[in-house]
Amino acid sequence: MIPLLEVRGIDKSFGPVKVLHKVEFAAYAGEVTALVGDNGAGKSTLVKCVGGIYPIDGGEILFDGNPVQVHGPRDAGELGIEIVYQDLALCDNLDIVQNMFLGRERKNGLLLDEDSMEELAAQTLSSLSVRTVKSIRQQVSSLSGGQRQTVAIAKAVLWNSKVVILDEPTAALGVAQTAQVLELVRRLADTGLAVVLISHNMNDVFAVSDRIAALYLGRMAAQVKTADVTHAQVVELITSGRSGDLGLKNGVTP
Amino acid sequence: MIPLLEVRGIDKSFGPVKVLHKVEFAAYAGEVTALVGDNGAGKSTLVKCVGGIYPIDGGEILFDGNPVQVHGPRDAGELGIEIVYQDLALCDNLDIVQNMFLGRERKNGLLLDEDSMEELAAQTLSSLSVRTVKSIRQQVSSLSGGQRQTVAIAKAVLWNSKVVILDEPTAALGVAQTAQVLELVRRLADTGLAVVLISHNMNDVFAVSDRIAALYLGRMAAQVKTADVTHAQVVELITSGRSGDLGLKNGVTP
Amino acid sequence: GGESGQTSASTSSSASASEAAKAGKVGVILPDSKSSARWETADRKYLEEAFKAAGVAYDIQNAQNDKTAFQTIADQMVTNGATVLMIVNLDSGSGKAVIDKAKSQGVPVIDYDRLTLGGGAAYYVSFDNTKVGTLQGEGLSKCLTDKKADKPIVAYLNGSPTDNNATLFKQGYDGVLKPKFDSGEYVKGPDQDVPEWDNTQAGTIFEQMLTQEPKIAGVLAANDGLGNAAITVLKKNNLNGKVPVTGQDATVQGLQNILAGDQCMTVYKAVKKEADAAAKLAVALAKGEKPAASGSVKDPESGQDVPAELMEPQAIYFDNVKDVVADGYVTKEELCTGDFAEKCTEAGIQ
Amino acid sequence: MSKVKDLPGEAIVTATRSPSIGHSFVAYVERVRGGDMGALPAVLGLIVLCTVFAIARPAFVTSINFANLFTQGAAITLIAMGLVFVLLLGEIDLSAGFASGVCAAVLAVTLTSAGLPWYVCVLAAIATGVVIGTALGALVAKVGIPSFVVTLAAFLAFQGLVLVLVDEGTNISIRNSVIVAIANENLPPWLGWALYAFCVLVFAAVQLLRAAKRSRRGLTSDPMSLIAARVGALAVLAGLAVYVLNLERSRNPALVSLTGVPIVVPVILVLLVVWTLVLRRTAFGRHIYAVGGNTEAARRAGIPVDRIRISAFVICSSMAAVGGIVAASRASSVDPNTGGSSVLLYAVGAAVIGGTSLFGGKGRVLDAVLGGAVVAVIENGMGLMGYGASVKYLVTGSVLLLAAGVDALARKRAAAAGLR
Amino acid sequence: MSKVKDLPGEAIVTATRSPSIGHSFVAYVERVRGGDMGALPAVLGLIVLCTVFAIARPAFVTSINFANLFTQGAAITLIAMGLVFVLLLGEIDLSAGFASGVCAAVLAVTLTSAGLPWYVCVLAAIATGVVIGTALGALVAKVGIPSFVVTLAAFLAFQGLVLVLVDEGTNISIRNSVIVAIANENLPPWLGWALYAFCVLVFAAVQLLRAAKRSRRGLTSDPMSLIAARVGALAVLAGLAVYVLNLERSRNPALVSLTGVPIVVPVILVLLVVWTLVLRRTAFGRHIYAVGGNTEAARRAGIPVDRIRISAFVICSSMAAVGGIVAASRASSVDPNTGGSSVLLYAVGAAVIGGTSLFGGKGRVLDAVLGGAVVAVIENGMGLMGYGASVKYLVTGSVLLLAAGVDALARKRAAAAGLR
Ligand SMILES: Nc1ncnc2c1ncn2[C@@H]1O[C@H](COP(=O)(O)OP(=O)(O)OP(=O)(O)O)[C@@H](O)[C@H]1O
Ligand SMILES: Nc1ncnc2c1ncn2[C@@H]1O[C@H](COP(=O)(O)OP(=O)(O)OP(=O)(O)O)[C@@H](O)[C@H]1O
Ligand SMILES: [Mg+2]
Ligand SMILES: [Mg+2]
Repeated sequence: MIPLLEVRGIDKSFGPVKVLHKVEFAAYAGEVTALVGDNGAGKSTLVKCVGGIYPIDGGEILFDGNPVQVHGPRDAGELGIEIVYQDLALCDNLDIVQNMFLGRERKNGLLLDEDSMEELAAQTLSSLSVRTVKSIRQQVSSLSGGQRQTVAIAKAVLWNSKVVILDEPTAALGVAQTAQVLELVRRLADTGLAVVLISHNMNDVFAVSDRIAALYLGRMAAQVKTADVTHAQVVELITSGRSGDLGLKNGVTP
Repeated sequence: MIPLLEVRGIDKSFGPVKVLHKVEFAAYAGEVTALVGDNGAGKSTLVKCVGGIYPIDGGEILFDGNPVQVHGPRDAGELGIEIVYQDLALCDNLDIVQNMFLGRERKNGLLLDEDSMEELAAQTLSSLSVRTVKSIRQQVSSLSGGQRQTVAIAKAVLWNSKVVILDEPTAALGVAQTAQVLELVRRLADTGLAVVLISHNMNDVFAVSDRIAALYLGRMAAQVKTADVTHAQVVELITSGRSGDLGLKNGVTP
Repeated sequence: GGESGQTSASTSSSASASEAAKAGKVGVILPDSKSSARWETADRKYLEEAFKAAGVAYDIQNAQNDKTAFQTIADQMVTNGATVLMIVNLDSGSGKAVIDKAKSQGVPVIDYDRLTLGGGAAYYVSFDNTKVGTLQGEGLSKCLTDKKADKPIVAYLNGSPTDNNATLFKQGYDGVLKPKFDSGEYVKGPDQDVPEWDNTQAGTIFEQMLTQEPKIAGVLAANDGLGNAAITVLKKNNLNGKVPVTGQDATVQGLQNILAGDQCMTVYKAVKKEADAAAKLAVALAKGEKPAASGSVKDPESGQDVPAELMEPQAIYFDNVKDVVADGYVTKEELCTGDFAEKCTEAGIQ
Repeated sequence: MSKVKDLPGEAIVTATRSPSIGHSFVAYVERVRGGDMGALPAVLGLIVLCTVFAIARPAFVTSINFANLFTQGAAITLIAMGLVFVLLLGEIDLSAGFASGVCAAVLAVTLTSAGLPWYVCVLAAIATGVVIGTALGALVAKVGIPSFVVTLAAFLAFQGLVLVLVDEGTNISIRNSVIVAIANENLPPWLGWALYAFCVLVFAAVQLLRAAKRSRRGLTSDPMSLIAARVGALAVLAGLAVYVLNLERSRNPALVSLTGVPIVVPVILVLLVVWTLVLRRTAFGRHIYAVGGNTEAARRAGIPVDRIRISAFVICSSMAAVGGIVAASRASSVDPNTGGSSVLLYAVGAAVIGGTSLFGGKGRVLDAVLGGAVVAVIENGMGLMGYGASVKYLVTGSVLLLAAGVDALARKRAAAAGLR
Repeated sequence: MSKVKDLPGEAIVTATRSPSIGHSFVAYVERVRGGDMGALPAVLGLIVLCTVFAIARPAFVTSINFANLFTQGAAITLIAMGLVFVLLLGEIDLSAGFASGVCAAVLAVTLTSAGLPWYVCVLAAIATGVVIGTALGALVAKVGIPSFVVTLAAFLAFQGLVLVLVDEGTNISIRNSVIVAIANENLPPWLGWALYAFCVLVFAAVQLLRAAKRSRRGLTSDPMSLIAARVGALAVLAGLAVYVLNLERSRNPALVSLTGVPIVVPVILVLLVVWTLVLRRTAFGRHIYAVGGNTEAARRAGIPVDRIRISAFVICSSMAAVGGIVAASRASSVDPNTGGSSVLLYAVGAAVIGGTSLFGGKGRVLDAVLGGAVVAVIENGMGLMGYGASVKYLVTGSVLLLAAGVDALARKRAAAAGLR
């Protein structure tokens, strides 16, 4: 089975600081791949490289087995990759509907079709258990932390994409909303999408993921089937980069 | 026992939207009080009212039993209230040390005492298990989500304050860092501080808190001892505002 | 203008340093290009012609009404080897600073068109600016008499409040008109300055004057541009030709307005004469001579006599527009376009 | 990719349908009290200014002065309308004033020296604006020079260009009757009324259709009574304006009749409507707000940020060209000061007074018109007061501060309530 | 409250001690390649400009021209230095130019009409600046009017004020020899050398002491070799400058001798050092950056945001006053145009070219000096070229664009690497 999204040997430095070292990673259609790692391990950087936010210094990105060039978010979008970034990237001066359809507005001839956008946005949001939003015409700047996160997630799942990457989507969410998002993640994978979930919550990771990839100080420590590992093993991989015969073989210096 | 920090009957509206309805809340010295509630329940708004970020529309704030006026963050600081806000409020254009000492720089005569600040910042950060920060002279804009959160927490615990309020401090943290922060929270309370912890993670809440206060749609549903309630009861309070004879008695409309 | 500037620059750079020092080199600083068209279109041209004819290297620059730039240009000219400076000062203070600095380097300075008060320039060549104002005042009263106006309300549209020349012009026309106001022959109407001689603002200012005082019967506009702004507003109210307007500089626009009967008069300053006189002095100085001037002017501030060449401005009405053309200051082709051909014939322009 | 997935779930968020007018009014008052003022402060400022001037100078409230106001403020307003687009991105265009000068000079030269027909010249002027905007936008977006520096350089260069075009300081008279008419002539009264009727009808139709469509879809829509009130207000106010402008305002009606709506009024109106539509109802406009609000978020949403930037500069410079044409028409001549001196500052000031933020993401084209009105009223009123130059500067500055102060204090109250 | 708690834990973050000079150099190259350019682009732009002018006009590299450069650029640079403070907050001060005019006029009036001693007059001028800054700052911070509007109003009002002070269209000559000396006289050569020695010694001492103190505490410090290199570079460059300025540059040495460092140079240097210290090494400076970077965060950290805002405006207007004094000295007169025309735009341009952001939070006082040097070199060089009015505007604009373009392209490469 070829992975839908694969990165091979990706290097990324910020000035003198090398953040990613020859990272290998793959996500398969119909599966949820969890990407885990300590704070500052490079998870968000990897995702931003895939999304075309950062140019990569070396290595390649393959989509459906073919090498592709991702020079910007537009390219990623055209491939069918949707990403919820950790720093949510919403326009504070726009309202919820406007943010959700940003860059892909529905039109009626030349003008915007506000009504149908409003309808759709309301549907999507209510499917994510948002109960406290007063109006979907509210500006994003007035939303609570969790509400913002929900909008960002709703924005990403609104489209018929092939890969959905969620960078700590449930970090700010309440109990019910978290459950809803995890359910959504599973549902998306079941409809044949490749879903990548970044999370620090091991319970969530084990609850929904099919595979787990662990980054350690910018290096991919291991990518394994969730069924093959235990909770403790993964935590060990995250904190020390190895666990038994899994993980990085040689000692690594940060 | 009089609470160190108490709010009585606080009302807060944003324009036509009423967000807090006569909220009562108390935090005791030497205890960890968890503040829980659904997304958009009003937790962050309550904290911001206490911190002087938002003016309150009605009700009063008591410190050590005496009514106090909090007109701005300065007033809160002078009372000894330290807050880690959910929207972290760091200056992206300053480095870690500069952010940690912002507003309370150490001086050497007229000039800043950079060296001692650098030393202290390094100590505090290492006590919070931050291993991947390359240099504490790094600009905050280049930090990962979890690293930013750690800086914000370190900033708040650096000072000899009497009340520490943490708004979802572990949301973006890794496994080890989360453990470290929870331990710190416990340690702070044990040294006699009143600690308020906002979190969506019930495990964390039950692990460290002495009391739990549950907000439901802007109303305080219940404030109870952690020992007296179960996991499920708290979740019920959060999602429906009541659980058995706990919680809001009359039906409430949002 | 731009290209000739470059030519002059290349003249100066092609001449080797020692050669330039022997033959001398003249630096000319013009004040701006916006208060009046003359500096870039006329003065520059005539001065260049005169210097070329005399075979003297020269460098002509424009300070664009910026005092700092004015001084910088002076510094740079001396650095570049000028042995004579000819300046049209922007104000006496900075003019004096330039003269002092030049003197300390042994470079004589000619005050061109504007006297630097207390400056102690070697020569002064100019029109009499107060006289220009006097001609405008006399012109307006002549036109009002022609129109048989009875106790006409006269509005002033003065030049830039920051321009000392505007103050001098006003002194001139006030000298003629104030007695008439005092005697009750005329009535003094609105009196406003136009910042930076800006024609667009002048339009608004005059429109508001007319709104406030609808019976304005005469407009003393300080130059042709301001006059044209007033005429545009008058036209809108169908008052053009009925309310006399003055001007200055004998621009194509002003002369055309005179031919059309919308403007009463303008003041023509024979710039060529002034330029030629100044250039003659400068060339002589550059060759190390000590030329004599025909007259002198007393500097009111220092009390010293400055050797001077003074020119007379000329009032232009419909009848003597042809004098300006004859002088070559404007060409017939420029002036007699379209509808104006007929008027030109009528005014006797060949 | 751009097909939308059908997710389950009922529409919970679009709640209460069609509230009553009383309800709407209460909601509006609540909104204003809560700080969402919209145009209210600018309008209040205008009312205060007009009252003061009307008391000080009765001539201020004459019909001729009312007509003057429009022609006097037109050029600045038009330039400000274009500037709104650049300001929305958080950029600035210092060269807009002289760009209008360059375009006006192009108009004058093609008209006079080249002798081309007027419409060709107008097109040439606007094309010049487009070229200028493209160049500025490319330097900002592609090369990455801060817009302040790019447009400061352009400010200098265009000053030189105007001088070259008008031949180092001469004035070029514009004698073409069509061009001169733009800022100096009026519509015949019947046409004014016809236009009035057309505008009111179209406005009513659009409002009704929209409400109908929304309520058909089950979305909240404005109640009939509110729509009626809105249409009524427009009809009364615009009717009053047209009526006043159609009054005889000649000083000498026997000699010449002076009535009708100045031609610039429909010009401004059409541009206002067009640009408002573009900003509010097209994807392009949405993207302008997005880039101004959060460039990074816009980029991540796949919006071609560079192209949006360049377009905004093109719009700005083209509107500057239109402003330049109107200014040239009004002065019936072009000189090297056209678009110079305080034109730019007044235009940016107009946009900012209206409520446009210099930091981007916040502003409307209507702001430029309201702010332009404030600036025009100040200039107009000050002209009537007949102060000397120095006093005039001093008083104009103070009045400007006053007008902005009303606005600021109103918004400050809002910010205190925790809203921005 | 402000005592610090002792938390356990070893200092892990302050790693490698005292790297070697080779190491430091490699790190610097890495930093530059990575995009943290610092002053490099502005310096590069300067070098390019100087080379071009030197080739086009050999007179550019004479010692007299070098001395001229300083006096020509001084006023703009001083105003730009003050503007940096306001720009750091993300505000703007359009009135700085005319504020300098007002202060210069106060100087001239007190000096001439009132006949007070020069130091009283200088104090009066600076006090005027302080008052102006307080008023502007209060209107921005307390009333909440956008700084663009406040300072636009002040721009107008001050224009009027200058006119009132210098009496409508005349000008006031300044004949006081001390004041005139500031921008027109030079230090005696020996004093130049003495100052040079003092500066180099103090610089070396500060560098060494700091390194010693840090390494005593066990924090990373610069290696000795790097410090030696830095001190050496300063000694050589400054020595060269003093040497050239001490050369005889009179065209007529028999008539008058012209040597020495212009007096404005130490004035600028002292202010540069003082303000740099304030910005970099005091809590106040830190708070300015914080407010500019994230006002809300600064407010939450208990920083008195309003007071910081007002102080920045006070500094800006006071520096404008100093600039005005220098300008008055250079022109030996004050007229209603002092501080007018393009002074403000050039000053803001200088700050921005140097690398200060208009959005706040980013910039240094040194930026203003470097940018001021770029502006002065352009003006100086253009003066030597001898172009006509229009061509000069065009070329100046293009050269400005070029200088900024070097900078922009350099930074663009950095941004592409993912850094801002
Ligand atoms: N623009 C930047 N410039 C310099 N360093 C950066 C930049 N962005 C990220 N880094 C560094 O790269 C490392 C990886 O960051 P990244 O955001 O990818 O971590 P992460 O795995 O997502 O962590 P977290 O779980 O905390 O979100 C961090 O050490 C961070 O400091
Ligand atoms: N400035 C504002 N203007 C208008 N509404 C606001 C504003 N700030 C918050 N709200 C609204 O107030 C409600 C409570 O917000 P708050 O941030 O306190 O929630 P929270 O309990 O912290 O939620 P979360 O767990 O998601 O952080 C939300 O519905 C939010 O939309
Ligand atoms: Mg991350
Ligand atoms: Mg919250």
